[in-house]
Amino acid sequence: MSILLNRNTRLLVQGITGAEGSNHARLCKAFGTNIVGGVTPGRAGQEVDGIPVFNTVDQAVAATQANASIIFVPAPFATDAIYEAVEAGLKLVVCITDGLPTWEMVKVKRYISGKDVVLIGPNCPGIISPPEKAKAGIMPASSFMPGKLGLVSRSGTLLYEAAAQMTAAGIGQSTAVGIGGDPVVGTDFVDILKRFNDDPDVEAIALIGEIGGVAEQEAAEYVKANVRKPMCAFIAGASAPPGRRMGHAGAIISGDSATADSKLKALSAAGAAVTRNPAEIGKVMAELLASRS
Amino acid sequence: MSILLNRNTRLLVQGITGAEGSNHARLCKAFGTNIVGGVTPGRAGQEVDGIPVFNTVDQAVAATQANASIIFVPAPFATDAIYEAVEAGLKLVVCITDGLPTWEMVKVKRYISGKDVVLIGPNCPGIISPPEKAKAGIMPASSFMPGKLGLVSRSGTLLYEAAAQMTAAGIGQSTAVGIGGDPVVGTDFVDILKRFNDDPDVEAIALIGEIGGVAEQEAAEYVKANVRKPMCAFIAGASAPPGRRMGHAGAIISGDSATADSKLKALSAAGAAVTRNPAEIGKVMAELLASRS
Amino acid sequence: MKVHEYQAKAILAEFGVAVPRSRAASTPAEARAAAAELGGRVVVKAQVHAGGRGKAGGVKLVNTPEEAEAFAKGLLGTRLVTHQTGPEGALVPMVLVEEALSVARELYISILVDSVSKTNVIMASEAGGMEIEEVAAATPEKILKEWVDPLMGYQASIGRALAYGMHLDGGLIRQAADLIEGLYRAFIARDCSIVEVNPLVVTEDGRLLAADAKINFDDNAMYRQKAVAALRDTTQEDPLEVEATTTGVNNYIKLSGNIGCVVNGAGLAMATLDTISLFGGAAANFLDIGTVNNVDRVISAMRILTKDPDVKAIYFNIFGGMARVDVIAQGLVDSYKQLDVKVPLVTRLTGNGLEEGRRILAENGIAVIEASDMADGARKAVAAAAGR
Amino acid sequence: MKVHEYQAKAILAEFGVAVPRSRAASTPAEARAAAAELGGRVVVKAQVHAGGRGKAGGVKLVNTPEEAEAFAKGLLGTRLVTHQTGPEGALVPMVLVEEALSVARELYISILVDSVSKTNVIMASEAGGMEIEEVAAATPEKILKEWVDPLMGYQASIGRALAYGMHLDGGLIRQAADLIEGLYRAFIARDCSIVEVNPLVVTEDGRLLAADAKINFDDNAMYRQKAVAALRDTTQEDPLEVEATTTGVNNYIKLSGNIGCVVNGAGLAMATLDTISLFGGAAANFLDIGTVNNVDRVISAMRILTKDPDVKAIYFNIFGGMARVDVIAQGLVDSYKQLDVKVPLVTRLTGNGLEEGRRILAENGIAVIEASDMADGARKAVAAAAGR
Repeated sequence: MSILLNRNTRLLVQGITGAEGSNHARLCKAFGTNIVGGVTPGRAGQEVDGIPVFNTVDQAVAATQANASIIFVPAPFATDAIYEAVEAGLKLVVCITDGLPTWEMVKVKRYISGKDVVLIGPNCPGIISPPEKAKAGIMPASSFMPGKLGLVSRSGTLLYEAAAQMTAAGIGQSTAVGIGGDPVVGTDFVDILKRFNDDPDVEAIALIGEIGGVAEQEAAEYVKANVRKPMCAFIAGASAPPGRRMGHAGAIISGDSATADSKLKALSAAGAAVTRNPAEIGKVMAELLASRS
Repeated sequence: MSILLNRNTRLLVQGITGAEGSNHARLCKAFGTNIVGGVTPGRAGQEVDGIPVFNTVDQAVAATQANASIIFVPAPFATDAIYEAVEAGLKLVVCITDGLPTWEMVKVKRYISGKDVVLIGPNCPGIISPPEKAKAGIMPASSFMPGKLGLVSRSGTLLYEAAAQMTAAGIGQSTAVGIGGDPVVGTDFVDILKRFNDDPDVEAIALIGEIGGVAEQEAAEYVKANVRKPMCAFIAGASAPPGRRMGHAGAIISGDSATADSKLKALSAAGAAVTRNPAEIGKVMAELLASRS
Repeated sequence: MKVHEYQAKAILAEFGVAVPRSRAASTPAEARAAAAELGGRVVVKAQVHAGGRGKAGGVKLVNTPEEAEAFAKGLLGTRLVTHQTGPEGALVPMVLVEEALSVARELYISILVDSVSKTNVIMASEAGGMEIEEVAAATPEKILKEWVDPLMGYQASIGRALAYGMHLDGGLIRQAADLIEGLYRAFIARDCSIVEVNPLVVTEDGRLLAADAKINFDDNAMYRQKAVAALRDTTQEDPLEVEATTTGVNNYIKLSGNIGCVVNGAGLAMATLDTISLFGGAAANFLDIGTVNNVDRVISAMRILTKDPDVKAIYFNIFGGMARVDVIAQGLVDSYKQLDVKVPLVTRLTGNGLEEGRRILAENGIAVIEASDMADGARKAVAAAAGR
Repeated sequence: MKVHEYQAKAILAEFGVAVPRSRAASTPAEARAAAAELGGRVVVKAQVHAGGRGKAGGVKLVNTPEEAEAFAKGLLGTRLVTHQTGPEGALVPMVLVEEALSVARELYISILVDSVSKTNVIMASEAGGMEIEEVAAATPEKILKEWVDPLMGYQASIGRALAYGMHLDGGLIRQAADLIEGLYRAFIARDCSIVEVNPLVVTEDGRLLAADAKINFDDNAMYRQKAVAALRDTTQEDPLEVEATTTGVNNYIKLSGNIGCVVNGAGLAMATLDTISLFGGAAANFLDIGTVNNVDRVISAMRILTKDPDVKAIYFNIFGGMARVDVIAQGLVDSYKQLDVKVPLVTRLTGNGLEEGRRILAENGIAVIEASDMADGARKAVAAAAGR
């Protein structure tokens, strides 16, 4: 019913005693997520919303058999937090923190290569699986509803936006993943698309991309070769002037292939229904599903 | 008829214009090895014994379709030579050079992990496959003869010694590999034993170990679980005083498990015929084979 | 973050990169003295954060210290207009006075993160002196690429491969390898996002020198690059963008339209601009207000927008997530108290804190044009900016 | 390569590791001055390249500068015999005068390469002050291990895990994490093969200090560690071993038997010792002559063996590979010309260059006891050394 995250996931919250960490630990827990512990050095023995706090990820894993974590620590400490989670053997690490230097992520990407771990983010909203009542993320749960759509986005708020439109159109979601807007992220579109494509419970896929980089072109190649499920796509930044950085460091148009236009064309050629209007993502998906049924 | 190296291997010699490089390029070629090129920066266009020299491994590969290399460059340049060979896509890299700092090999070992390349060495005599008339190494070819024995050793001269004894006893070799005596080497006993075990042309195995480290214990575990071919073993250093470094940095006895005695016991328990007399390695193997036939 | 050429060269020189002898000058007299020290025959280069200086008249080869002084006098304190600056041009606060080189060949080297391999790539080309984008379009085979494994770091074979690939030989191989290693060490040690040397010059007397140098830095790493951060020259930036960064509104970019936008999330902000464009409008700015934890950042954003004379309507598109709608609403209320907001305000609010946010706006009598979704908001913002 | 405690502490301090206040002294007067400067109550420690100094009387807590001077006077220039030195003891060239610590707890930290994972491992234990091998044998659960990925390098969580694992708390966590990071940085930057702090002391006033420190360096890395290599103290080594390294015979170790061995290859050299032992003999040394490119190294090896009064017979076991038998033979011929070789010579020669080597020996009339294989050689060497 979901990828990466489900009702059996045993989630840790790294940085649980911080403002964001404690707030979202509560929200994730309220959604139904099986949060088994939190980590903040020096705070072992405390509780946050009934969740026990540990000094180290190792100690938390030993006490709770956690197998996943979500990270809220400040950027200068995020690399270490990821390292600690991976070394402790967690299989899913979601790094919400934004502002990591690119060089840190170049190293982290190389570091996790070949390891049995999935890193989502950094600078991402995380993952939500409405049917599983599981959320390792900061997305407003009210925009989502259970269903069979696989939704993936580089942008956080566009993920919510697209989900809300889907939900409004009656299209529930199996899993929604925000992979993060940085130039180097732990998991790329293709990794998520593969999982959606291989999951028989996912019946349709929506992809929300951005200008900059080549992740959408790589996604289009994969889709063209592999995906036969109904799919729609939107790319943000069609109106952005070239060469300026639009918040996400990845979104600098540095060549033809990085433009919204070329990305949309690639995805369209791969068989996805594409739209240039971010307010109509849900509508496009609904029409696509209606035409198929 | 062999592992790692055969008559189709297209070998480069990195550092071919140096004294050792040119000497052994000639000897390997004379043995029958298919040496397609050499690399020394600044020497492109020259020839060594008819072998064309290139400035970079990339250029050599482009011109010769080389798929393996043997490295003779001085220790301060060996890490770079290995990197250059691996990045150029070579599948077998044999580093003869000794004297690499351990930290360099810690990095290199991590670097090649997961890559489709086999690194033999450093500080090793290389590989020889008598039936294939192929040699990527510095061993005296006269000590070897074609046959069905798989021979592996940490020490170089003990490899020759063991091979000469086998040859004298009429036991030819399929492939002989010197994995190198440093604490961290590219390929360990277990990697080679697996290949010998999986090769139907290998009918018997001889292992020559040393005090220090745990490579022989790991080998014993693998042998116990997997190897049913006749096997003999010798461990050098039984008479070494504890705590002193005997040439090979790996050969420091740092605990019970690193002694010759514990290694011999482990290999014996795993089913190998063991001897404490390095002059009788060939004899022990011959007796073992005789008892089996 | 960008720095001037003279600063980039100083950084590279720290890492052993060979650069021409030069002196930065902030007055014509300093330029004359520098030229005299360098032997009279020098190149004087306007220091601005933009390319295209040569064609714009910002670079000149002179033969005497007096000529250097005269040329510097004509540049310093003026605004230089290049194809990269826009019509307003860029202030010239300094000139770089540099030894004149006898150029035998012009090459190109740059280092950046490859978006495909996600690791650092060093690009080199024999076609130096022109924009690398043009080389890539016309003769892509002339661009050499070598990737650097982040674990192993720079290896000498990388520089050799590029040096031989550019058809250098003799002592230039070693010079090139050393220079490239220095560039790479600087790239890592200073958290650069791009290091570009164009042209990399081979002189008639066999020297290899970084004749021009451009460095951009990774903004995310400035917390650990205090010395680099101190090199920031705000004269080279839009004043509103400077105000934005100094008041915590980190993702503000001035654009050429008339609808001031405040959005949370970079992707949604881009999409908001796209929607405005779809309805025939144009945004006055990109502004990702990010995760709003207090009202001050909303006020700062509103202050910037009210200072921008181009702004004829303001459009808040907020999807409450980590940022909460009620905090945004309170910020708007306080903004109306503190600032003289004269233009209409269109709001599209949804997500976490929506009900409370609506209540706050209503109770405080803030007149907003409410939008039901982001298309509706864009349509209404375009209409409001047009006075309809 | 080893260094003295005072040198190890100086290196660690460079990397921010907290060490007690101390001064090294090479004369009793310096020791008194140092004690006075440190407040009178100090520990005076003999500086030798061996453990077990405390039990051997090489360490003393004194209360006055005069006591420090007196204790130093009794140590400096003498030979200290510990369980690690052998009966000849080790010369004490310096003492370390160090502030006396009020010790609350004794911990243990070391860094080395793990032979299983082939990466660096940091070991820590609450059972400081005793040999880690004893702790490993008695209470292995008290040894904590954290591995460091060579790509990512040291991460703060590693130090925290060890600090919490040793049941530190409060400000000691941060002190421990900083100290461990400093140790690791020194380990990498100085190419150490082991860094060991034992004991790592928690003082009554809440400080964490490396009260003792031992560093061994990777000999293979000394080409890039000139400053470290300069710290070598040859007074702490066997004179024949010193001569060996200074004459290019890098792998010579003095042993307690009477058969001088020259072998090419470390493995074959060990096996040669094993064979001698099997036949009831004992080697006077381990000597791997390595790859012989010229005869000088053979002469150097022979010179060392002829200087060793324990040597009653010499056994050359050479398997020509990269080393050639003919070069070895020529070296032997030259040795007999230059040196006064009084003991019998047993040779087992085979491999590359054998025929030529035999010819050289025969033509020059070198009287050798030839052996047919390595067992035969060992048997003959044992007999020759016994005068049989």
